[in-house]
Amino acid sequence: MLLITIFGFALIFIGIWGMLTQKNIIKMIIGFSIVDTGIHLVILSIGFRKEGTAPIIDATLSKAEAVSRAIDPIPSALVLTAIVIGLAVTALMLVYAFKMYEKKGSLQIKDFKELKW
Amino acid sequence: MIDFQPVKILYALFSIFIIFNIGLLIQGIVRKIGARVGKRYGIRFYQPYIDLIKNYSLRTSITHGIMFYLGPVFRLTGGLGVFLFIPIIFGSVYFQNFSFSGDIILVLYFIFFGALGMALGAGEGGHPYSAIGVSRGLAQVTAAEIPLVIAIMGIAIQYQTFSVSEIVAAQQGGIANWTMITNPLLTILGMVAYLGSMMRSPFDVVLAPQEIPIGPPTEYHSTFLGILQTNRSIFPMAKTVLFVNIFFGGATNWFILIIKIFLIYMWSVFVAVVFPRFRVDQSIRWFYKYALPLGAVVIFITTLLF
Amino acid sequence: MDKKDLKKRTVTTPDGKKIEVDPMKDYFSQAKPKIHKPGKTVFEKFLDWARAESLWILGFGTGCGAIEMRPLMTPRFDAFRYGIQWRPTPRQSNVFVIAGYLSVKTLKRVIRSYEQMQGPKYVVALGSCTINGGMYWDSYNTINRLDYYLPVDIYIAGCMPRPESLLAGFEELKKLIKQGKGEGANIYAEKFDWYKNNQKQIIKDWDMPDYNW
Amino acid sequence: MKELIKRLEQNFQISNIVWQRENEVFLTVEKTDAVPLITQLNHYESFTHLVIMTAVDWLEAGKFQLTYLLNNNEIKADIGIRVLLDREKAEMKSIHHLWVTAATYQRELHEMFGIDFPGSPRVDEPFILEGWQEIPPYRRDFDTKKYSEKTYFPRPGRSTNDPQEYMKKKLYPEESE
Amino acid sequence: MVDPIYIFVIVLGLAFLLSLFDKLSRNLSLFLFFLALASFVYISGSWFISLLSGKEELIIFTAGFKPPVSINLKMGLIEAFFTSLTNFLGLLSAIYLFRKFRAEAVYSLILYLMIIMGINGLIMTRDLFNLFVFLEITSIATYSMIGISSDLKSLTAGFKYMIAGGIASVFLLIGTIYLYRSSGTLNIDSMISSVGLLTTKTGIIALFLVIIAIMIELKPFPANGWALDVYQSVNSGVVAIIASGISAAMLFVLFKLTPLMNENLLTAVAGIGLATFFFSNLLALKQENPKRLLGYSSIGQIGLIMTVYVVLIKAGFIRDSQIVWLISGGLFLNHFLAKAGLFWLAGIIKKEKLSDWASLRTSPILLFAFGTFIFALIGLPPFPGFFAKWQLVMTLAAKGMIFWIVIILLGSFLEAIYLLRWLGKVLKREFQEKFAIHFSRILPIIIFMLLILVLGAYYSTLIFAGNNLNILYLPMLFVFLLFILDFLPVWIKNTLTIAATACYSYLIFPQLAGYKNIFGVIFLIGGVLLLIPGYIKKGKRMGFYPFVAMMYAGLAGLLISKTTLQLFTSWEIMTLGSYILIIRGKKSEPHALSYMLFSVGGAFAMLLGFGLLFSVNGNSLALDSLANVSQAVGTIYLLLGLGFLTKMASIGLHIWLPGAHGEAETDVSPMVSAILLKAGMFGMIILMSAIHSAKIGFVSLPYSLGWLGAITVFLGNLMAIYQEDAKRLLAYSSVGNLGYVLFGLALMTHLGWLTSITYALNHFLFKALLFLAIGGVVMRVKTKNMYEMGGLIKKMPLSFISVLIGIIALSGVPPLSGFAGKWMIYNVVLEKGWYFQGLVVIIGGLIAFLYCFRLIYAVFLGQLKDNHRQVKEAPIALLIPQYIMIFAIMLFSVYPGFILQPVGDFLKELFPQGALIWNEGSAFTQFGYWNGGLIFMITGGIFAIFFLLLFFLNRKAQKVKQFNIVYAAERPSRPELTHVGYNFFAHYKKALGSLSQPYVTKFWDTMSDLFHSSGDFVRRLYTGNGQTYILHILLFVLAVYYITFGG
Repeated sequence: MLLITIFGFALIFIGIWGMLTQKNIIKMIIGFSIVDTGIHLVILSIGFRKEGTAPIIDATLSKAEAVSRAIDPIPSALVLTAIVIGLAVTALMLVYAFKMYEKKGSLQIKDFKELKW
Repeated sequence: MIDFQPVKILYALFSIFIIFNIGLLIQGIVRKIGARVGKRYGIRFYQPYIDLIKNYSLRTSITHGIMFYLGPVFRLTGGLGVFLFIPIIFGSVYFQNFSFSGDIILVLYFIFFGALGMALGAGEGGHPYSAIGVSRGLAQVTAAEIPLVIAIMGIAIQYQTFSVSEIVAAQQGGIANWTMITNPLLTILGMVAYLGSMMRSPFDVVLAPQEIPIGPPTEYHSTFLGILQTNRSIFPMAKTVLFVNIFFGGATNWFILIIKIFLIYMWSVFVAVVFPRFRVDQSIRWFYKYALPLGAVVIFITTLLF
Repeated sequence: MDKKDLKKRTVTTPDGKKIEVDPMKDYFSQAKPKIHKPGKTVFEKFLDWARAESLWILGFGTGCGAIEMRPLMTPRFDAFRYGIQWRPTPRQSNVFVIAGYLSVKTLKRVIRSYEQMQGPKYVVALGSCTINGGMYWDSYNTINRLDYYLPVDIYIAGCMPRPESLLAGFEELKKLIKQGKGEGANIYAEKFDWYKNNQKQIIKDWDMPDYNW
Repeated sequence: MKELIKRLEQNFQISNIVWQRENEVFLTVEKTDAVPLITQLNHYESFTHLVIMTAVDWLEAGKFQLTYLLNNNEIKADIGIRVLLDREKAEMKSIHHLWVTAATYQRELHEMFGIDFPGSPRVDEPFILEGWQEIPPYRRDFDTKKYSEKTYFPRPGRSTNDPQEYMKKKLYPEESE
Repeated sequence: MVDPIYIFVIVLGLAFLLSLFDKLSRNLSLFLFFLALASFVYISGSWFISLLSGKEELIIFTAGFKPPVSINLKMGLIEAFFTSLTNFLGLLSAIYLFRKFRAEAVYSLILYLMIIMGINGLIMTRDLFNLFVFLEITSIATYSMIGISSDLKSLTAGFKYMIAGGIASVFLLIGTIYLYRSSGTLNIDSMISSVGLLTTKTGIIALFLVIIAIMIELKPFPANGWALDVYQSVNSGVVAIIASGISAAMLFVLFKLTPLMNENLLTAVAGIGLATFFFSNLLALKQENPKRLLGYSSIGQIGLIMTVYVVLIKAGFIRDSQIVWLISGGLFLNHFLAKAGLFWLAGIIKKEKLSDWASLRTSPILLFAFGTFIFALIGLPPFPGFFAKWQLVMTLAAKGMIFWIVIILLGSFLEAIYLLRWLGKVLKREFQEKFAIHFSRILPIIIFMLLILVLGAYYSTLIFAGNNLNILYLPMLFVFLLFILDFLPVWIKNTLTIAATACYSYLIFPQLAGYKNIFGVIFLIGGVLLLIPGYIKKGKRMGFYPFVAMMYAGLAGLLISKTTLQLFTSWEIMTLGSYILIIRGKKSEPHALSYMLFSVGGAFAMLLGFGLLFSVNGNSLALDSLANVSQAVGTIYLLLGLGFLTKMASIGLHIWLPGAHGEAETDVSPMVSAILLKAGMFGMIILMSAIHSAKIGFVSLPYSLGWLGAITVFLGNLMAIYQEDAKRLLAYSSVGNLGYVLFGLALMTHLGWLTSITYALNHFLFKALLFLAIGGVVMRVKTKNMYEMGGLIKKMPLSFISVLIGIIALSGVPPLSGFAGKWMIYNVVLEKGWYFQGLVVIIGGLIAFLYCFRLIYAVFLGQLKDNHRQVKEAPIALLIPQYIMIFAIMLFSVYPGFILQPVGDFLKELFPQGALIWNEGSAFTQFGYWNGGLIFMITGGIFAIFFLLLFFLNRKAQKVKQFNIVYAAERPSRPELTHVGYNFFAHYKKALGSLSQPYVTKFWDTMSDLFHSSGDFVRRLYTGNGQTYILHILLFVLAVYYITFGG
């Protein structure tokens, strides 16, 4: 599924672009989420098979057919894990943003430069 | 060469006696000559003897401490030592002194023995002028030794030996064999070094009687001064004998030796009356700037020739 | 030369101890001069001859008479031929030529220099000023009689004496020495208290040890 | 030069102007005016050289006359400034800040006349009289002969002659009778 | 044997249970927490031990399937080792954080367990996606752990960390999925076996992305600004885990993936590592914050380990062969232990400036630990880093990879600069407040310190395998003993050390032959002599004796070493000991630093030289092989020469010496000057006896060394005359004297060597004598400036005699022993024909008179100062060795043949031509002759006669005091105004003008400035803005991609 792959990559680039250009921490986190989503799409597109069927071996899908007909189940499984992890990371980032705002009263990334050199 | 017998001490004492008298007389005569050149009558030629006796005969003296004693002793030991390590008369059994105990390098370094000791004694005096004098003196001596060292190096290259006796032996057989003729540049260098070591103008800022009342020995008097004066009559003679030996063919008897000593000594006198005094940094720089390059040239030429 | 340098002072040693330094005692010898009796032998005569023939003058121009000493070195007078020469330091000189008037301030320096010379030593006083004050006889600051303060061997009168008279004076001095009469140093030691008394009487701010070795 | 004096007169009270020569003049000023005047001469009129600083004891008038002699090398002129001080507790402002050498003059004046210059360097230290205990010797009420006779062991037998009389007697004995 | 899967089980179980139990009691939850951690250690440790003893490795399958379908974990030997290490670290760090855990919410316990579990997982997993999961578990737990803190700085740092980690995981995920697409599996082992499938473009890029993601986690330069912030701000216990634990795990991940990488990728990884190593250390130069400094150092070390490992593989070594294990394992362990320890220390000190760490001195044990970690990081023996570095250089050199060695050594040198500067500050700076010490915080540090020492010992046995080295270990054992006995008073320790040194010399003297005997005398007997002054010290003198013993151990080791390894180890041990001795001086900090930097630099040059030697000589470590080098002769000799000359302080490399020797303590100065310098000479002798006709280009090495020696004599002596500080004067004089020695050696003739070796002995005698005597004076008058002294002859006559004898011997005036050297120099110059060099040497020798006089005059003669009027003579413990040395000098003066003959006999083996001919006490060369005894008698005779005469004539002389001098009719006012001492030879300076300028110092200053300012310039890269860091990472990835695959 080339289209989805391309779409996924486009999202990744948009996300990274957002992370690089947006000065607001919240917006950067949003950028990160977009990247995450893009990746998930890419992963899914890898395992996808046009007109394939769910990889559940039962009466409709025999073991022998599975290789040729079923979509690859592993990427789907991976995506599940990745989504969970992405969720955790995004949540954590937001917590950080919250705490940083509490401390400094600002959400501008360039205001947090105490540590350098 | 190592044949030390007690009788040699007697010979040595005899030659010390002779050189001591030569030294005093030459001092007197040179001053007399200097006076006559200036249309003065001048001192009596035996005046140095009287001065010496007078200084030994003074009744009182003071001492600043043990090194104050040792200073003149070091000085005279240095002077006598230099003399004693040089063979005096070529071919004579009697006047070889103790030259069998070391070669020309021993002589070269023994020159410092007195200088260092004198400096210590003067330092013990606690007089600032002594210290200034010593500072100048040592600085100038080390600079003036440069041409001397180079000259001795050149001599050694030329004759392939450090032994004074052998150097003299190589120069026997007529004036044409003297270093003066065979290696004139080297001799010039040597004579420059001679000027530097004689404490005469232009290199006499060490003493500077009007500025730092005669420098290092400013506190010395009476017997101490007597010993220093004794050294003044032996030490320059010893150095002159060394120059006679290495540049001017040595001497086969006392008469020739005295003539040569006198002539060489007069060289420093001539220069002294012509040139005014250098400041000490000027004289150091003079030795580094002129004598050192000259020395390099001499060494170069000597290695080419011999 | 500040006077306060002579006062006692407290200094801290490297170990942090406080010690007192008394410059007068600690830095200057307090010894008195001793009498050195001349021998009575022929040898002493010989030594006296040598001393007479080798007069080393301290080059200290105390007064205007110093100007008359200079010509002695020139070819015209040439004092060197008599065994006379000048030395730059008192330690090495035997003859102190007091060349004319002495103010109190100079006298102090003269005494110090005289005492630093080694015996036998001789004093030659030039000019009327040293004899009776000369033209400064009523000055508030010039001494009148040198022999109250130092043992004078020879006076040479005149105001000023010419170099010729100086030479004559030195010849007289030589005679005295050869006769064994040049014992000024011993006289000074013998009558030390008297001399000191006189000196201290006019040098009001006496700031040196009794004898400057 | 005349204009200079006029200029000075505008600012200072100058009492007695004595013209020694065309280019040498002595002015007498008040004690308070002296130092400002000298300062002006030094700073603005190029009198850069302090030739001498000396004093005269007018015993009868009860005054010391202090004279500063200044020289201007550009116009080759000298100005003497005279100041009269009371003899009792004589005191004057120091000018060592203008010329370092003035300190030495002032030290000498302090020693010889007893004029005080507060603030002048080393002014209290003895200059040529070490250990002097009498009144300053240049004061005219100091009897130097008496002091000398008392102090310096005069040699007896000394006779004094007036040089004029003495030489007359010696060279022309017949006329002197 | 417990299945390692239980580690995960325990954590997952406890994660829920802990918060429940915490409701019951905090102590209970803490107990469970530590129990869990201990059980991890037990599980991994027991696996490690059993695997070591040959048990088969374990593959753990999950979910009942076999790979590649399921995830599998592996517990092999290496995995067991790594998990044991990290679990142990986890346990210790938890102990370290005990107080924090007790105070904070229970979540931090859980998060901590999660981190440890993640690390375990990272190490054990064999599945790529699982790797990602474990990475994220570790990371998220770490982020949260950081986020618990309410400190703004750590929050900021944590956020930057998250962003960077997030981007890394993006790459990892994309890479993983495409790898899966290319190879059809997520199992690493399957991928390795089907590595051919990865040659497609997609496969390569996917692999690249995975690798680059892991690289980013390893903080490569310049994409590592976020990591530095984390290191700087986050709690030390946690940072220890991040820097040592997580880094270890990531390194292991990289290690797992290496079989997948092709040549290009390997090169890229090695290059990145190398750049990281070099630049981190360069950038750290100007760093003032200790934790950030440690951060730079950590990043650098990780880079180094990465490079080394990959380079070794590139060089064709099997991945887990013993040599790779030895080298990268050694470096890794070194870093792992030391860095964790240092971060823990940072948490105890809690100071933001390096110089504030001086308060560490209040706790000797922590100070010792600090020193241990610093020296371990620099790579000095006896720490694992040293042996690993040695083996690395040898191995790489054998493979001809010189470029890598050079950069690695350069980077290590930069690292040494800032670490040593830090150590210097800790040892010397003032400090205000103490810090609180808690047992729980110290325990982990001490354990790691002990561990690193034990590992050092273990590594030494590995590297030294095959050599019988009991005699080398003996002194180190004694050093260790002294460390333990350091609480005893000085006199006991001093006596012990003297006894031990004496016994040891008795042990090894039979093994020495030829010139080594002379050095034995200098190093050991001299050592015993110079220990005697130690009795002047009161109290305990902590930290002195172990290092003295270490220095002597090193020196003794030099004497008996037969291989380059032994030589180098001894050399470094000596350097380490002497560094601590030197830095003990009051104002020694900068001088000790420059001493050590020159030493380290020199040692690295030597190391490279030995490496080359090893490679060209058929992998032989024997020292004798130095004599028959087949290729790269010039380079090898030059490098070794550079190393030895540094210790010998030849001109150009001398600037450390004056300060180091001048500022050292009274009894240390003679040790380092009279003894330690000879170590350099010893090295030069070894080198020069190997060189007979080596040529570099068209300039022969000995010829240039000859000129170097000559100029050293001249300039060293010239600079000595301008010194105001008595000890510095002596120090510069040592520079000049060692120039003589070098000149003599460079002559490569019998007489030249004879001159050199006897001069060395002589120099030992008179320089020790002078330093002791002057040291005694300095001790009494408490100043080193000569113009502040004066007239001390009246107060310290015995010291005066010492100095008098010393300077006469030094200046070479007959009749004392120094003249022998001068006489031989003339003869040998004439013999060799090196007239011009000879002249420079001789003129330099003349200048020596100036400072000799100044030394004795300004100190002992002239005017005694007010405050020195009650000074006492130097203590007897200082005088005894002085008079022993005077006796030796006299003996040598009267019987010069006593030393000259045996040394000459030995030298005949090397140089049969041109030996001295002896005849009844006279020595003859082809040019001249000389009889020391006779000269002594004659001079002594004349001297005695005149002295008695003068004494008799002046028996009645009046003794006067110091102001009774002729002062132009005035009197002196104060002694300090009457003593001419300051700028004594001003006219000489004026006369020589530009020759007296300190060009060398300027040169090195400029070099140092260059490095520091470039480091300072480059580090502006780290702006502190999180967004910039993202940009760094992206650019880094792009750049690496283009460099690796050529666009």
